[in-house]
Amino acid sequence: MPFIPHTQDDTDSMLRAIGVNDIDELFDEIPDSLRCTELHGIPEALSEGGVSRLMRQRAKQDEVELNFLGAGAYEHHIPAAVWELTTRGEFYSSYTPYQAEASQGTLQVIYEYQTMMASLTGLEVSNASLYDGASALAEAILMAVRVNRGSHSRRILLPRSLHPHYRTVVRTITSSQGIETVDLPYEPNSGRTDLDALDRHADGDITALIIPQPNFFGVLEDVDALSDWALDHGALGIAVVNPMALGLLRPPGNWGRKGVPIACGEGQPLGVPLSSGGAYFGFLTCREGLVRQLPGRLVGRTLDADGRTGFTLTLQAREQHIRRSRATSNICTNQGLMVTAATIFMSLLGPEGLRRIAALCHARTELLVEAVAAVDGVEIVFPVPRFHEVAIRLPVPVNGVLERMRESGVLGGVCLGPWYSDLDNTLLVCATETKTEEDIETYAGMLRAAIEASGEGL
Amino acid sequence: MPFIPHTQDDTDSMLRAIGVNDIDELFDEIPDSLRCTELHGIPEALSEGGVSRLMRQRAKQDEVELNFLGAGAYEHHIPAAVWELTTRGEFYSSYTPYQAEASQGTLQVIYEYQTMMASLTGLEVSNASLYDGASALAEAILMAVRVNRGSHSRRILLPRSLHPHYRTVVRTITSSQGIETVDLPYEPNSGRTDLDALDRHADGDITALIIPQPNFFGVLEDVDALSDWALDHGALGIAVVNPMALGLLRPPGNWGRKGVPIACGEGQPLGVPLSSGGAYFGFLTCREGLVRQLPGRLVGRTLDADGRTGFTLTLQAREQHIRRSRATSNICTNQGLMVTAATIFMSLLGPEGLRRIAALCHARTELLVEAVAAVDGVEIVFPVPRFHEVAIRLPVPVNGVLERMRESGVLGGVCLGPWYSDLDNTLLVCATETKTEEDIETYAGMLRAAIEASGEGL
Amino acid sequence: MTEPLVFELGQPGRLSGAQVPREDVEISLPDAMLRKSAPLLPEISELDAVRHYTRLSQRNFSIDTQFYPLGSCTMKYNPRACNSLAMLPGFLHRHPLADEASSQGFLECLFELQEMLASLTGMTAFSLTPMAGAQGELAGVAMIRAYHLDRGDAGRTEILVPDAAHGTNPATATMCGCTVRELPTQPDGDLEIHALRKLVGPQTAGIMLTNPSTLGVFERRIKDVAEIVHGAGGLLYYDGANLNAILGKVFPGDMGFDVIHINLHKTFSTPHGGGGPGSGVVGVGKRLEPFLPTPIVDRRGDHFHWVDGGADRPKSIGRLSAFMGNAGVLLRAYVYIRLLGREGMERVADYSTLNANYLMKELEKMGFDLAFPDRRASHEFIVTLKKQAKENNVTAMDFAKALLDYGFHSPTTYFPLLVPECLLIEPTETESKETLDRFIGAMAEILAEARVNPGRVKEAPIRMPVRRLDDVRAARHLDVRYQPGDASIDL
Amino acid sequence: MTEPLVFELGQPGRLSGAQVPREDVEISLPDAMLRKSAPLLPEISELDAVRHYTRLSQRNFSIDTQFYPLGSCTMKYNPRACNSLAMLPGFLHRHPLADEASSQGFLECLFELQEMLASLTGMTAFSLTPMAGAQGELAGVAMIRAYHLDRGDAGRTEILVPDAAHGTNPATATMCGCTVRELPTQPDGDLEIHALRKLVGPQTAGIMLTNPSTLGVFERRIKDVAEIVHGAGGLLYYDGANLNAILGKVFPGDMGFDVIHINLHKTFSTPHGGGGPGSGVVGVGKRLEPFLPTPIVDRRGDHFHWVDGGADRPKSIGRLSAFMGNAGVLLRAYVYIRLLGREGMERVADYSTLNANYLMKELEKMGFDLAFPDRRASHEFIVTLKKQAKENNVTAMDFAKALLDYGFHSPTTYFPLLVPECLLIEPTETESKETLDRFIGAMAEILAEARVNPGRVKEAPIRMPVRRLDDVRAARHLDVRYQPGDASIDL
Ligand SMILES: Cc1ncc(COP(=O)(O)O)c(C=O)c1O
Ligand SMILES: Cc1ncc(COP(=O)(O)O)c(C=O)c1O
Repeated sequence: MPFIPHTQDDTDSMLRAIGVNDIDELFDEIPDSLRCTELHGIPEALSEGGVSRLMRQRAKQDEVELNFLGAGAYEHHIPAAVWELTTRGEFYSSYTPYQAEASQGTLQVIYEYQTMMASLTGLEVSNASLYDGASALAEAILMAVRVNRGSHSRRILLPRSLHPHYRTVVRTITSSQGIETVDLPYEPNSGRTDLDALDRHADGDITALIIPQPNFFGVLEDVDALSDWALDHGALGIAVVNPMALGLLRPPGNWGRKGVPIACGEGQPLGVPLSSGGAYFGFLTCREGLVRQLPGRLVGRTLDADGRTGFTLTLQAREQHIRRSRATSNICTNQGLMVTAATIFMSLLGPEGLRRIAALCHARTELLVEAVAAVDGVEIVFPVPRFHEVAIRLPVPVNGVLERMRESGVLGGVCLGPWYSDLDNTLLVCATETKTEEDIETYAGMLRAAIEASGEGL
Repeated sequence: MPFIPHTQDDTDSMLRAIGVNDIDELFDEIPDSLRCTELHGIPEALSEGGVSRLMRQRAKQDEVELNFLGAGAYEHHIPAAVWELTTRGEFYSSYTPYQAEASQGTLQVIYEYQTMMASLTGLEVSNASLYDGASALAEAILMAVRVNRGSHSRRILLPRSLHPHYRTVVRTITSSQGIETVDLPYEPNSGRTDLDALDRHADGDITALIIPQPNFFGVLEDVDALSDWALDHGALGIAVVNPMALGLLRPPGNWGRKGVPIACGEGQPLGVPLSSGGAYFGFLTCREGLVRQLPGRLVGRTLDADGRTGFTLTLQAREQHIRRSRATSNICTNQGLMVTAATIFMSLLGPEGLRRIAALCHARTELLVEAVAAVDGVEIVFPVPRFHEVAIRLPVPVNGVLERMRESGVLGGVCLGPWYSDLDNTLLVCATETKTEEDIETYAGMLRAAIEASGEGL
Repeated sequence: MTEPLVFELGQPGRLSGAQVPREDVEISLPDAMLRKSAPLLPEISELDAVRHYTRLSQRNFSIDTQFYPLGSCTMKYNPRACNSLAMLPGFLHRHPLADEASSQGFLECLFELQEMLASLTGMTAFSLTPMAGAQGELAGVAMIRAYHLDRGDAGRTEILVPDAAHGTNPATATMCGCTVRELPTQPDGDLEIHALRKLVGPQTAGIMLTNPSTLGVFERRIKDVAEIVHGAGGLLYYDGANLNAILGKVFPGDMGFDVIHINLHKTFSTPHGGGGPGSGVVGVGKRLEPFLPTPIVDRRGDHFHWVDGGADRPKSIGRLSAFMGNAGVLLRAYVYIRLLGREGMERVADYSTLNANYLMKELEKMGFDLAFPDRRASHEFIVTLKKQAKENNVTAMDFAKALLDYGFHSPTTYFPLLVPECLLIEPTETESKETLDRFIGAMAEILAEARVNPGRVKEAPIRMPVRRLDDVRAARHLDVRYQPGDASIDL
Repeated sequence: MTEPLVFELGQPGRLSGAQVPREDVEISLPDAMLRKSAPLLPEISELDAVRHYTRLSQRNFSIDTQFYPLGSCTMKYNPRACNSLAMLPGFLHRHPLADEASSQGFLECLFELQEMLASLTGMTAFSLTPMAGAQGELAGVAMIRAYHLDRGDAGRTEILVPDAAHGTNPATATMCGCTVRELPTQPDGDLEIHALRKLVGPQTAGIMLTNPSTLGVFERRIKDVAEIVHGAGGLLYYDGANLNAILGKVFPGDMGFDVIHINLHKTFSTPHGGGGPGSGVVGVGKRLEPFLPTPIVDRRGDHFHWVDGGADRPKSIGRLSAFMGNAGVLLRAYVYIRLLGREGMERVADYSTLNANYLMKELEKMGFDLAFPDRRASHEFIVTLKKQAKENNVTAMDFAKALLDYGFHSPTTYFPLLVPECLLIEPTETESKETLDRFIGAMAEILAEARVNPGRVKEAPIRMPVRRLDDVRAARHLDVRYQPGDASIDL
């Protein structure tokens, strides 16, 4: 029996010890009328070899040659050591470190992770992870509502330049608590949040202002102006940042005159494979003074009975298993394994490695911008400083172009039209350090050919 | 600097401690005339990401859909746990367990391996591995020469039904010690070693008789007759066995009236991937009385200073690092990691698992035999009991057929012609448990089509 | 030996990984945008990183090394094949926004998983997007609220929760803007039905239940509960954390539940990873189908495609994650189900229940007090050490720590809250009788020690990398990140 | 805690792996051919197998967990990328007899590896087939013999070997049917040239040397040695075990060597795997090219192809393995070279030599006696504890065991044989100064302890899973396999 070790002898002697005749008797408290008869819909078991073959065939179907997609999930090279270590059984198959003495490995990893994330974002405290970037933002907003005692509106300014999926997730998670999200438009020429539009809220009671950096279009926002605006108007600034970009860019803790008090984002770029969208991890960091409103787990360093250093979960009174209906969040299981991977990833790269990769991502995208700008009819929608993504407008419908590129094994970009009616025929394209100069030439060449072919097709 | 941790400060302070000005000074005992100038021929370093991309491209070129090759290396499903455990750093990156106290893991694994291999072959002692099956046979022959004090001829009977590569390896390794190998022909109708031809050596002084089971053609030899012949004529019988087949077949220790005293073979089927031919591992087992002539390492169970059980390398006086020019072999580094994999593989399958897989291999090949026998013009060369390989003769030249099959991603078999002039137009084909009934139909269908196409081409 | 922090291992300026690109490009960005001081990341060699994290891993208990009878957590064996197959390159490198044409292999797995989960629970449709049990709960309660609102019934804002419930249940209700009403439990472990009758009303949005409950017993009057709640206009939410106990035996749908989440990281054996990731897929009956969170996979002929919000699902509560949840976890669960197959699914409940009842009986024979001695165990059960705490001052926590020294992870302690000094013990079906017997032996030894030498038990653990940790100090002198130059607290 | 044998964990009839095919087919083979009793293999669950082997792994020292300054063994960091890239499916599932058209990716790697190794050693051609250093030696000596025989010079049957040589050298000579003549070493670590002059003659097949030698010093008169041996008609064999020390600094070809093996598992950092596999690739100068073992990879235009024996290579000494040697090891070495590149190759000798000389000097300052105090260390050096053995009865073995308790693997002990109570210490280039300093600290502490409390040192190790093992008992009461029913030796 796969994974079940009982021999007939074992079962018999256990039944005898219990004092029943068969296993079924153990279910005798369940009303007969509830007992189901058969599992239609579950196929017969396959051996491991059989399942392996099936899964290899399925996975193979989905392989592509080159992927220029970004939009919230980024392809980076992940050092082999990261996942060889992360999937060690002792990390992979352990539970949440509630029994601290038997979980010092995981606990120390998280403590190290907290240190790295706090420093990367320029803040003081990091929790032990949330589900993903989008839900981390939702939690950050709930936290801001609890923290910002001066504001009573529960009104949150949400830039349209933020990832559209993040915007819907925020609404799904926060709306039933009476939180109102207000859209902030972006400047059509720069893709940056429109500061004039922002100023129209100057007299309103705003609980928090969300500040993405880079924003969904890859564009770098004027984070100083935005965070100072929040500071000046009694709103909490909440940064939504790409941690890879922070290898290069000024961290939220240093934005504007005083920095923003809360930062969050998607941790995937730090050593987590694209893996079809998950498991990733959300990170959330804040100023020390806000720690008691932080959602999620937190690891602290302390001493053991012999006075030796050790690590343990701390401030658990914020959490659901203690505080129940008054907890800071309902989160329990988080994304521990991804945190382990990210910690190892950052340890392997160090500050200089992270900076270089971030710089390379940026440089590659600039190269891409140059190459596609030279393609007839292609327009760079936002010609302003960016990190590693760019929105490009094509002279022909995007779907045909993408399909042609895909036939050559290249994923050419994400269509912005479905999210932004003003960005029709526009692709969001990303080139990370994994793309070589030849890849970028290949891309531009294919784009040119596909546009020409589409033009002819018209 | 990849993998080198020295900062400039480190280097400087180390040079100072040594009392030299630069690293180059450390090489000042080397005559100047010998110092080379530049490394032509080594390309510039690639980052890990760059090498990964290169290797993925290369590896991809060599992927095939279905592989019906055997001939000494066999495709089996390997449970995922085997290599996830084997490549754990503590196994993967440890040295030979000379420091026993710091190597109890590896040592216990080897002790368990020795137990399994001894039992699988029906003998008493197993060493800790040799390089591969072919070189293990060479070592077994050298051992037999040392052991068989009654024989002075150093003459070894080597059946032509043994893997041709094993035959050449034996010659490369043993010939300079004055060992003479004599070919034994096989019966043209059965592929089995010709017992009449064997009897012609009845009066000669034969040191050892090699007995393959199954033999190179997949055919099952009359191992009882062969081992009894050896027994009756003062020769040592040396079994060359496929350990997977031993899940099903009678072990060498039980062949004939008294069994053979030495068995060896290729361990690859026990959990080692095809991996282009290596690393595999050779195994060698024998009767207890012969242990002092055994080549290679051996682990023994003993007690520590507190009386607790522990494991250590033992009888090291047989080995090169102690006995030097009088050692039983020059082997030092062996195939430890593969032994670890094999031990885990056998632990996961157990006796019943191994039997079932062996039986399934056999059954699949029988199915294949049926299917190809139904193809016009195809002949089963040796219609006798076999394990999981079969020689089939085609009505057309094999190369064209193989090429056509390969174009559909199928490796159709190994040509026997280059080794056996009497087996022209003959393929050796193997179907293990990894081949489904549909795969076998696919094979037969492709074979039929390829033969027809070749026929037309003529 | 303690393991230093990774930050204590490095040297400024050390840069020795092959993964750092050699290329160091010029950056054209305005200087003001750039980071001025380097983040505090380690500067160590790849070798030192490998050593550090390998050694840290060895400072953990895990399923792969220890028996882990953690009640409510279903710490069963995580088959390694699930890991390696979910990490095949085609899945691992697939971008979440890759077009459907390049995603058919992945989508087919998800579609089949949705179908299989529906058939295992008696629900009609599933959404795979919630990223853990608690997010599944959030989705579920949000759907219940959306359903009532859709009917124009805005007054239903109360969620009933048994006092034995897991903390995520009440916490979720709050997050969904609901008020929590707690339901008392009878001494026999079943709910107090008359209390339930009193609590329901037009304000009742729904009830959240696990069955078998976190008390390790099957709620026998579940049909009555369903009738009462439905009768009052509320809906029933099934917390699937304990599904392992009844997999293939009882369909939550048949018990009357309208919505359910399943912790794939429990019943379907995806790894806990030291705290996550999980997956809290949600299933619903017909009534709630329009409200399911998106995206969902559907098929048209041979083609699998995404169903997202918008026109297709106007009533959906929306997205819960940037993409589609923890895809890798879903693939692992898919592989697990295919490996076990129909027969294997049925055996899960059989043998997890057999193991729990055996362990319960044997511990009782050894002199332990059961919280519900007259009940069958589900796949878990509760031992209460009230007597030991009173007589010898040896608490559940002391037992938990003492077990660590025997090489066993401790059972869940102090949960559920209503049983004093409790150990919630869940052996799972993948443990052998020998392991259970060794655990029983250890428990008996600790019990004996607690009588004759309670001080020794209170000293435990002594064989772990650290002794008992000072939690009060951790909270008072909050130290949640390393700051170079800080006097190490060791001094 | 000891870990039971895997055989002690099972139960007869237990069968719980998903890898065992469910299909149990009927077998048509004659009954007499079939096995009658099952082999002694474990009958355990997959979980118990995972636990057992995970726990066993934790009972090992390894590079990934400890500093491993094992002289002559070059225990440097094994980059994990080498492992994962060598195990890519296209390589891993490639059958060794796959046709060339389906093997171009693999063959290209091997071809380039042959070329790169030639360019790193100053030889003209390489064969990658030997499966470890010792098999490379066998190939080399066999080529030397074949060369002499090919010239009709059958009388050359003596191989000269320094007294400091590794055991595989003389053992190999014997396996090749040669007689070994031992060469003495001078007190300064160089060979006794006048002894060499006396030993060479028309019976000399060749000489086997490592340079730097296993004494940790560079043989300064290597040119003279070459001249003498060549002058006498013999050939020079280079044992490449110490190539790490001179990689990119000196070409063995320039020193006059005619044939060389390289231990890829040393200089090119493929893992030792608890004893293997390795790879002992052989390179030759023009003279020996026709004799190289097969197969070899060659290219014709863009197409890579095998060169096997037969007509192509009539003088080849033949095959050494069933297929083509340890392909997976070769791929790992290939990746390693590409990761390091030209600059990286040159740094190997630089920093391994720097580390060795630093360690040597610092240990000397701590009061340790060096075997060759007036010489530079190569990438390794020798400490002799003759004084400590005499004065305190604390031997090299005692130091080795004491180091284990400090978390360091011990250096090589009692090799080379001619230095009494020796520790042969090789730090490799991948260790940081901090690690070396901690090692120096541990050595100093042990030295102090050896003076004041030698008994304590002789008790070591006390922190390992076992204390010192009784090797004599192991040999006398030979127990090399588990036999069920045997009284366990624990009793
Ligand atoms: C009964 C019960 N409900 C809900 C949960 C929450 O699930 P998750 O941790 O996946 O969010 C748990 C987890 O321990 C649980 O045991
Ligand atoms: C100097 C020397 N020569 C030869 C060898 C033998 O190499 P292998 O173990 O690869 O057979 C070794 C291995 O330790 C060695 O150190």
